[in-house]
Amino acid sequence: MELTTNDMKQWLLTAGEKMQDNKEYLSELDQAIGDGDHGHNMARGFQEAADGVKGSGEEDIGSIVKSAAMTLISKIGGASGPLYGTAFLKASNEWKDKTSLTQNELAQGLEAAVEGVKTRGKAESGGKTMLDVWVPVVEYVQQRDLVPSELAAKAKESMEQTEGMKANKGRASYYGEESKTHIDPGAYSSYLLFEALAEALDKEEV
Amino acid sequence: MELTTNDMKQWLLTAGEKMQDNKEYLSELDQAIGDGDHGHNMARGFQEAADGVKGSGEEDIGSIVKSAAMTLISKIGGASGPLYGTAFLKASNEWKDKTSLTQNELAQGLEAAVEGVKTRGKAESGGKTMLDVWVPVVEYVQQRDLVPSELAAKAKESMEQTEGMKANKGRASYYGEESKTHIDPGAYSSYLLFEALAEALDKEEV
Amino acid sequence: MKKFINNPENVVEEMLEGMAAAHSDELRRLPGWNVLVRKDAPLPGKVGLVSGGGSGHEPAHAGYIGENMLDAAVAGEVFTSPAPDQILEAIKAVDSGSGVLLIVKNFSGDVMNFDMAAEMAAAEGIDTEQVVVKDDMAVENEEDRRGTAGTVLVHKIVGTAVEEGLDLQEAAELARHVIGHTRSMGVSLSPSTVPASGKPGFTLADDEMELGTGIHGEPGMERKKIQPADVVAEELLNNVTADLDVKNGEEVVVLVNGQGSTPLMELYIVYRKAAALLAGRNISIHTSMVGEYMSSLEMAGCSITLLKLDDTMKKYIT
Amino acid sequence: MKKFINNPENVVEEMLEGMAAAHSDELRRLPGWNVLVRKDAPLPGKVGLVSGGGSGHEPAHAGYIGENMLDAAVAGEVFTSPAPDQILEAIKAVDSGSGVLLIVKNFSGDVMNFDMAAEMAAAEGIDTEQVVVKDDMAVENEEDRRGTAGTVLVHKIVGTAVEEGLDLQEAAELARHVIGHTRSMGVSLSPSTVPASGKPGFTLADDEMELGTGIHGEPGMERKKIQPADVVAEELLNNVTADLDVKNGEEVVVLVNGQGSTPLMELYIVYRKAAALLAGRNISIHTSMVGEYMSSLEMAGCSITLLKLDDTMKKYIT
Ligand SMILES: Nc1ncnc2c1ncn2[C@@H]1O[C@H](COP(=O)(O)OP(=O)(O)O)[C@@H](O)[C@H]1O
Ligand SMILES: Nc1ncnc2c1ncn2[C@@H]1O[C@H](COP(=O)(O)OP(=O)(O)O)[C@@H](O)[C@H]1O
Ligand SMILES: [Mg+2]
Ligand SMILES: [Mg+2]
Ligand SMILES: [Mg+2]
Ligand SMILES: [Mg+2]
Repeated sequence: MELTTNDMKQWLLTAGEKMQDNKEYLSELDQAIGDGDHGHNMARGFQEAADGVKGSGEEDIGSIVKSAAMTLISKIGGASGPLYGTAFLKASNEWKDKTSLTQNELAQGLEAAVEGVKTRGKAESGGKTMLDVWVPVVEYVQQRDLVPSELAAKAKESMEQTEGMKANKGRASYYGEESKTHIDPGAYSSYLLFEALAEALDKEEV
Repeated sequence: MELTTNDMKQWLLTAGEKMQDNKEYLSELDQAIGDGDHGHNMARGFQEAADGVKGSGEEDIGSIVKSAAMTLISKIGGASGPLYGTAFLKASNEWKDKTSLTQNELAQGLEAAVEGVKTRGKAESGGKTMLDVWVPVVEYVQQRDLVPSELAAKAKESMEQTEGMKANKGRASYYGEESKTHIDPGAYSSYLLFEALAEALDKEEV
Repeated sequence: MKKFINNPENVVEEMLEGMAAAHSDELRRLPGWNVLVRKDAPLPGKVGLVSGGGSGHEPAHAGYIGENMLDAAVAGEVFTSPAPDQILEAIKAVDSGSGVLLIVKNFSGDVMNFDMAAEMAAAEGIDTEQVVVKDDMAVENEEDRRGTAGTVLVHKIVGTAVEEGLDLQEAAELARHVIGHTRSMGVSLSPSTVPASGKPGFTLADDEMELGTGIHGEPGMERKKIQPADVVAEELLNNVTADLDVKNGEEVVVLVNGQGSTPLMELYIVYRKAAALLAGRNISIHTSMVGEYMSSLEMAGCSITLLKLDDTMKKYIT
Repeated sequence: MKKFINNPENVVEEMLEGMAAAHSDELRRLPGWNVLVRKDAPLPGKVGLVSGGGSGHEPAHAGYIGENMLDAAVAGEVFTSPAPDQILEAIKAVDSGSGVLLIVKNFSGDVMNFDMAAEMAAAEGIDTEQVVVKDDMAVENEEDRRGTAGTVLVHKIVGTAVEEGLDLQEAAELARHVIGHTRSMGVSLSPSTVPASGKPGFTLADDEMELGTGIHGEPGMERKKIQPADVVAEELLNNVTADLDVKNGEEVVVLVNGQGSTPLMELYIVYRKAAALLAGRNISIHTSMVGEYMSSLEMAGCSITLLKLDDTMKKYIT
């Protein structure tokens, strides 16, 4: 596989659309075990990031992702803002000056992103957070030949598995056992993000 | 007719019972075109006045009524407190040192009471207030040979006629035309008061 | 009815005990009376200031006891005027020989009870003057206008003035001057429930608001579909500026009052529009007050009060 | 949803415009940012104090800007932590070279955003210290305890201390000392509705109360039938005194906080019982605060905060 500057833009644009389309659902998920703003936070942040992409020129992947990261940091707010922002910021460091990524380079960026999220959130996987999508997805990208549909399936499956987990981080942790009967909103938005990546890569292969 | 010290006590005791028994209804009337406290105000005030009567010794009518007036003034509150209080206070002046009242003396006291209410409330009859019971009842006592059942009927009929009047005094005045479909709460409590007087006089005749 | 109370009959007593305990540095309760008094009252040579009324409007009036404000507040039952003997005790407690000014909201019960108290005080040789606040524009007939949040401005201005030495007549005159220049208008979204009755004072549909509701839930001028904050603010403001005849270049005090359960956030949104409209008409804002100054238990709603200033009043606004 | 707003997306912007307009004597808004700053900040030689968090808790935090309190407040969306760039602007605006103390309520979003802002400030050469308020006893695990009304006591005490010359390290240490001695516990009767979602944050039956609800409606410890005020006060107070281990002869600050639509009357009834219980245990009350200090929009409910005082803190309570 190869991920070009254009694909990267497409990823962010598609992610923006998906967050917008799923705004109400994400907030509903967050209403159940949080404060009901996750969809609004994500839609607001990714919309602005997508707008930034639209207005950007012929830049390298690193700078596109870095400016998206800064937008996410300043526009999402709440817990997910610093987390998604840090993820993209860490990845952008790995992708500096590149105009195309190999699968290996993609994996390196995503790995850095996961580390960033873990440090920022003082969390590990298994705590019913976005990490429970990020960690298995990144492992998949590191270890397998990337097939977009498989990537999306991995993200979906991981997201679904957060139902049944007990939250120990973020607002959902206050719900204790009750949190188990719900999907984690951040896991769902991360699934949307990786589905958008799969679609961006899929287009390329057509 | 003759109204003895004992009858006067009986009047106040019976009035206390009636206010207590009709507390919720009076407040409901007041809820419709006022603030819903008239029953509570009246029950609180007349209960205390009745308690005072129970604890009183062999006093003259003037002092019994005066001390009831002071209790009403301090315990009813709202608009009806000063009005009922002033009424009884003015009457007590007329009944000073008396241990029994002729119909004429009763009428003089009630007349003074009505004047007191008018002055205190800056009101006349026809304004959908307690005066629309007091004025016709007092006229009856002044002009006819008092028959207890007729007295009660006069009070009842006058009370009922406040439905259909438009309020121009007190809280009910804010309701404008809407006030027309309701009985005035103060008129109802005054009807109860005169019904109690009728019963006190009736007992005597038995 | 969901309330933190013990017994509906004891709410006023227990509230007063709470207030007296919480603010023992500033005030004291007259034993046996529903009267809170400034700790150092009576102040020699100073006219005493007494206000009061039904409870349920907290912080009015006990919250306004203090320097440059009231000397005493008399608390009636919830939404029910206090009785004359209570008011008389307040008068006696704050009179230093310079007389006492009674600041009364225009409800027939309050006016009559304060009248009687004034008569009783006269019988005991205490001079009083009574001023009746009638700021609520929702009532057409001027004489019947209710007293609402504007009362707090009377407390503040006259409170400062008597501290600076005005005598009883001058204080009453100033108070009437302030009252003549103060107008309020409110809008409600939901009713309050008096503990003793346990039932909401009125009902509004889910999408309805009522213009001009009184502070005890008395009916207002009009019910209509709820409007955006800016439209509400403009309607309230237009009414009060028109009635006060505030003109280009004049100066005002603006008070946006919360009725109980309306968040401060919304009050500031309403204030924002009111301030912008005033600026657009070149009316300058001397002082702004935003918050719950005259509440109605947990009623949802707000009101705008405007005081048209002149030099007589300005020198007493601190 | 019955609210005085224009557009749910603009509530924070419009509230801030309202606040800046209403209080232009005391504060100013950083143009383009959701940050309100003390008018005379930065104060030479003084450590800057910055707090903030989601909006909807007014008067927290902008209402605490002023002498002996905060230098700046950062406002996030309703119930949503503000972003690091906003916080960074606040830090830059109040730093006089003496560094800036960040007072943060313990919610993962707030902590992370303030962390990032502190890192950004460090990159620009500004010293910061961050203290995290964890007063809400409803959460078992101490590390996860939320920040609630106790935050206001940190503002007050540390605000006074830095005005008297404490440096950044000393201020942070004092703040942590105050936090270590502060506990709160709340009880809710009805939810609030965030304008953007339009739906109540939770539901309670007509006769139910929830112990320990968070200031954004996070679930508490227990739901049960609503109890008389005295029982509620006793339960809240027993919890906080036990956890603080307040003993006979010690001194405390008591804060009875209203969550939004609970009338002041009820708060005083709750305070009354709390004060009586403390008196009965020979614990003396140094300062009492009763009112809406940390609200949750129009949530009905209240909380009791206790601060166990010692000499270190007492000298900064004015
Ligand atoms: N410490 C953490 N580490 C990783 N992810 C977290 C952490 N805290 C929260 N999250 C994620 O953030 C999501 C909630 O985001 P959001 O609702 O936007 O923020 P907030 O909780 O401040 O309202 C959760 O569903 C979870 O996936
Ligand atoms: N000015 C007045 N003159 C005569 N009666 C009045 C006047 N104002 C009020 N009332 C009477 O008082 C009654 C209301 O009393 P109440 O509910 O106890 O007081 P409030 O109106 O202060 O709540 C009315 O129904 C009316 O009969
Ligand atoms: Mg959330
Ligand atoms: Mg009434
Ligand atoms: Mg009444
Ligand atoms: Mg949030």
